[in-house]
Amino acid sequence: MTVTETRSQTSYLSDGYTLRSWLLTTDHKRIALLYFAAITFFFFVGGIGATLVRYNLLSPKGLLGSAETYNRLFSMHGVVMVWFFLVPAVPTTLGNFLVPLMLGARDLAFPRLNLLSWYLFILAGLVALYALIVGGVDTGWTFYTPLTSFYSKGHVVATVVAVFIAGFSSIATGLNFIVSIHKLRAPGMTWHRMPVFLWSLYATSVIMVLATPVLAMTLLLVAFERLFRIGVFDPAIGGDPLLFQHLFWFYSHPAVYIMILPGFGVISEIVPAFSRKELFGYKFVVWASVAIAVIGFLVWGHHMFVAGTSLYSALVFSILSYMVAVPSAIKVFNWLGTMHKGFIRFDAPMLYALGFIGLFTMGGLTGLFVAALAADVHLTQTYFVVAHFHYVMVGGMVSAYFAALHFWWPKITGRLYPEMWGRAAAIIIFVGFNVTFFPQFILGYLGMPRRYNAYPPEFEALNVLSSGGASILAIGYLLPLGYLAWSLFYGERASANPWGATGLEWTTPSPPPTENFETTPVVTLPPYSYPYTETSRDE
Amino acid sequence: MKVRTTQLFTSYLLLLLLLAAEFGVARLPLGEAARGLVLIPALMMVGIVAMGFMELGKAPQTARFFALAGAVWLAILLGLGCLDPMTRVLYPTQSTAVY
Amino acid sequence: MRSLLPQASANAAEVDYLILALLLASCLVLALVFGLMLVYVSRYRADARVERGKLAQKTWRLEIGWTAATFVVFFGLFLWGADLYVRLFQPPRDALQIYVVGKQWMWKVEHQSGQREINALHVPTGRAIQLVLTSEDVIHDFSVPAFRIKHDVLPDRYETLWFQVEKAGVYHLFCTQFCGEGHASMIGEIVAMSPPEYEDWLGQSASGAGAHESMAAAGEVLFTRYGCGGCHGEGGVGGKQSGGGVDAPPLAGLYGEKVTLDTGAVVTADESYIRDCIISPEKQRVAGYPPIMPSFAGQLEEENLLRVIAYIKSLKPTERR
Amino acid sequence: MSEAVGGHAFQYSSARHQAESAVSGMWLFLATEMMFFGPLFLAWIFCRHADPAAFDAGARQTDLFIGTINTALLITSSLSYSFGVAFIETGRRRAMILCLVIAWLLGGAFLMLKFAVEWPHDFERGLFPGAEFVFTPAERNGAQLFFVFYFFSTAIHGMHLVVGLGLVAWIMLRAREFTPSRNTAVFVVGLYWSFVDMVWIILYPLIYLIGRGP
Repeated sequence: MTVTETRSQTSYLSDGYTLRSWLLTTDHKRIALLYFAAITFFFFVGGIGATLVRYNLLSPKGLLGSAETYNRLFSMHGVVMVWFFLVPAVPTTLGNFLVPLMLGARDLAFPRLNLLSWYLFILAGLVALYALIVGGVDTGWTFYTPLTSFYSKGHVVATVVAVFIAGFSSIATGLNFIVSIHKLRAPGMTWHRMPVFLWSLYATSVIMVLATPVLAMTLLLVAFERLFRIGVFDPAIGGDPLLFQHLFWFYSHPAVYIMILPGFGVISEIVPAFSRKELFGYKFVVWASVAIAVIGFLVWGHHMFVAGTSLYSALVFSILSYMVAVPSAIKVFNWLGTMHKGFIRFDAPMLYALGFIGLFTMGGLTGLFVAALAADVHLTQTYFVVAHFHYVMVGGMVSAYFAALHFWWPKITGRLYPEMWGRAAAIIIFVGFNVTFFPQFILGYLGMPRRYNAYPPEFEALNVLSSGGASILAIGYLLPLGYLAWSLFYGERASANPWGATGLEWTTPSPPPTENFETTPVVTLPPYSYPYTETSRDE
Repeated sequence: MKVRTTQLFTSYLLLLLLLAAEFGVARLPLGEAARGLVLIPALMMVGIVAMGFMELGKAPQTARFFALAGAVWLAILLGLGCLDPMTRVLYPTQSTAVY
Repeated sequence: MRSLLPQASANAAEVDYLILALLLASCLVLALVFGLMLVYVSRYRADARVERGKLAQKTWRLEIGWTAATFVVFFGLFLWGADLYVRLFQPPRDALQIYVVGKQWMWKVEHQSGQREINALHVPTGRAIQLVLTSEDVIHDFSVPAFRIKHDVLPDRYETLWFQVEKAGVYHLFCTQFCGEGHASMIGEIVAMSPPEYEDWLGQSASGAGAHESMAAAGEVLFTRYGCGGCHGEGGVGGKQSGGGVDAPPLAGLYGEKVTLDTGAVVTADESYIRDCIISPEKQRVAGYPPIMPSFAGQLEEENLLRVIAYIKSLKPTERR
Repeated sequence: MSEAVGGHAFQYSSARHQAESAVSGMWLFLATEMMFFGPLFLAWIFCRHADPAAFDAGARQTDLFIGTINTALLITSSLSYSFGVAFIETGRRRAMILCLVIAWLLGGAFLMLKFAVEWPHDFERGLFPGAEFVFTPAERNGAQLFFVFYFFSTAIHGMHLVVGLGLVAWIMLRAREFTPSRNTAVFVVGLYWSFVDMVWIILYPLIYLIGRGP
């Protein structure tokens, strides 16, 4: 094995300080940081949208006054959060940083493709911002036809083009991960010795690669229909608007798993690390991820139980939706099993992880309500659904993102963040989140529809409560921005392995050198071989 | 090189034959249900291109795995996607109500 | 003061039971997850000197166990939800039909006897009601939380939705499919009244200002105006039967009958079928008749289409073959 | 930049390792391309199902002659490219270039026939959905759906072909770099080139054959 020793000692952060050395880098770690910058920006853009939405709903009449403004706000919130934060968040930042490190590789399989995917993402972001600045879009993030293709007054084509480009960025990332995981595993790193984080990114990438193209073509068809005033979704000529919904959800339901699967991976790393114990049921956790990725493709029709699809299709999609919930349940039980008889510590990453398990379980369980056909008829398209997917997406995925960020922060930056602030933020986010979204379950059950800028007065109290919670949540999300930025300059220097965790990424210095490892590591142990299990293992 | 030449020309010949067959089948006076038969030669042609020209059989195992995944997922999209329009019926009331 | 969410329809209670069951199951699981989490977190703190004992070696039994348990529970829930849903799909035979057209951003309702309402729907209690829904523009959704029902309303297509109100009262009607700027104002109310009161209401609206003719009568006017009788015969008796020179199928008694198409397929002549025949006659042609019917696409607006259909439905067969 | 160490990029252990990864990567990309065309096929099924008779009436108006010639052109082009790959593997660079030129020209001929002959002819005959659309009111709707499908899918396929022409041209420009042991790029571009051919092999019956009748 040829090894170049020349640059292996310098940290990737000090390997060149020019703008060029960043913008033309093919180092996966630097690209990850480029993504961090972009994604943090979009998180706060989407967050501003959310804040204004909650502000409007403080009063039954709508404090913003104009329905059109409100519609454009929640559409922007949805588009930005889904395609510019939730989908790329973990894979492009932590994934890009960690996949080669965890594999024991020097870089991803296609480093230039990786850089290209960042540029595509930025281009998509600029187009989206352009669409936003010239007036935004008023269709919701779901772009349902014929509203989007014929009736919308917003900037549909620009928005659709932005999502289209972002899609190709995500395809490039997914393709890179899959090929890297197949081809660049270090000697001894068999499939069943791979950390769960890699497995879950593999499953995520499968979805990115196979579902995103469908969305891309569907959006092209919508753009065509909008530009030429005729298309395959046009009911006036016998086209079927439900075809659009089928195609849209063929992507957008699996996309939910794009968002949550990396979260599962993160939690499966953190829980063993802070329980000082092997992950319970490793193979079950791994294959549950793969099962979710595959079965996740078979359930999209459950978004259309009241849309006018056939009875048979509703029945088939309902039972398949229950099937996909089984592997998620398996995971939750396995995390609990990992904590059993562990040596549990409560550092900030673990607190976020515990928050994730609780919130995700609630999100998952409420998913059962909307998978049950007759209950879905009542609950769908109300705030119940809004609460359900925010529990999974925000409560689950964003908590996991923060957990991961804290866990690998010392590795990425070489600095420690202030622990007390980290714990405080984790608790504030958990509380704020529940106060914001729990009332929405009740609102939904009572019948409050989604996407209303004004609502009947009897829903006021719960809406005010929800908006109050949102302000706590906003503080919770701003805190890490502050103390993490602070730690970049004043944080204590981190050692190579501050948590005493297993995994190849902890065997290299913090921050890692440009070429990751001085010599290619050789893997001899299964993952999560914490001392506890080694001593008590009697095999 | 010789083996490859034979292989390529065989594939090419087969492709042209299938194209002719496809053309012929389309001209047969078939009922509505049988119209889809035309796709059988087309799918065979795709297979021949994959094996003959793109050397999928000799490709790395990973590559074959990816190609298979693409085909399976396309089948999921088309299969489950058809389920709804093919089985969609409205349930009318059986008789007009009396007012 | 109306309660927040009354159980006003026959199936509301059933849906609530299902939701309650789901809620109970969820609470149990939540209690288990949070309970275990709290217990482990306090018992197995890193500094806790608790006897931990040996670790379980064979974990697959546990894994299989909880996987199987989840499967069984989920399958039960699926069956329960599906059974109720299937019943929601099939209206009783004697349902009273009312026609609803959604447009940006209002609901237009027309009763059989011709009364029209906007953003309101008066219905009798104790009687199955079937709504025939269509839209003039985008996709809307007819949702009545108090009845635990909703269904999307699509353009150029008929969807149906049925319910039976048990309690008289006034209930919210929402559009729950985002339909553009005025989405939140596309709301209305369902007024459920006892049958005698409903009769009164029908009478009052009929005698009030702008007295309405019944939908069928209005349809008859359109039938004549668009020259339908020229081929299908006055009263829709059929081209040949009326002595006309044109061979067009009879329409009287058509509704609800099985029709054999020229493709050999047999379909039931429901509202959707009749609508298709008027808009795109080529699509489902009756066997044995020449393809001469012109398309009326773009000539009849949705409400008028519904009136013509109501008229065709009202025609009684003159002779039984 | 990922500098080359001993003929392969630094994250790979050997040139063969890198080549395998590149071929696998291309196949994975082709899998995404399959899914990219998926919605078109599903749209075809939905649209045809909505009104088969009128959809067929649309299909009958297509130019079967040009369509068939074009299919043959693409198959031949794919064959020629594959010969190019076989030649470089045995070190015959000149022969490879010749094959690639033929493949490129055949692809170009397809584009010419499709977009400079067939499309204008279609437009003249009023086949583009719009005010001038030629069909009778009864067939109008379904035929419009057909021609939306026709123009859209041939345009998307055409764009893929244009990209393909660009890639083949790029390979020809770099022809001097390739040797019997170093030709992954030639092979990988060939995969894409043949894939574009495959898509057409499926589109051809969907557009020209099914519903045409005797």
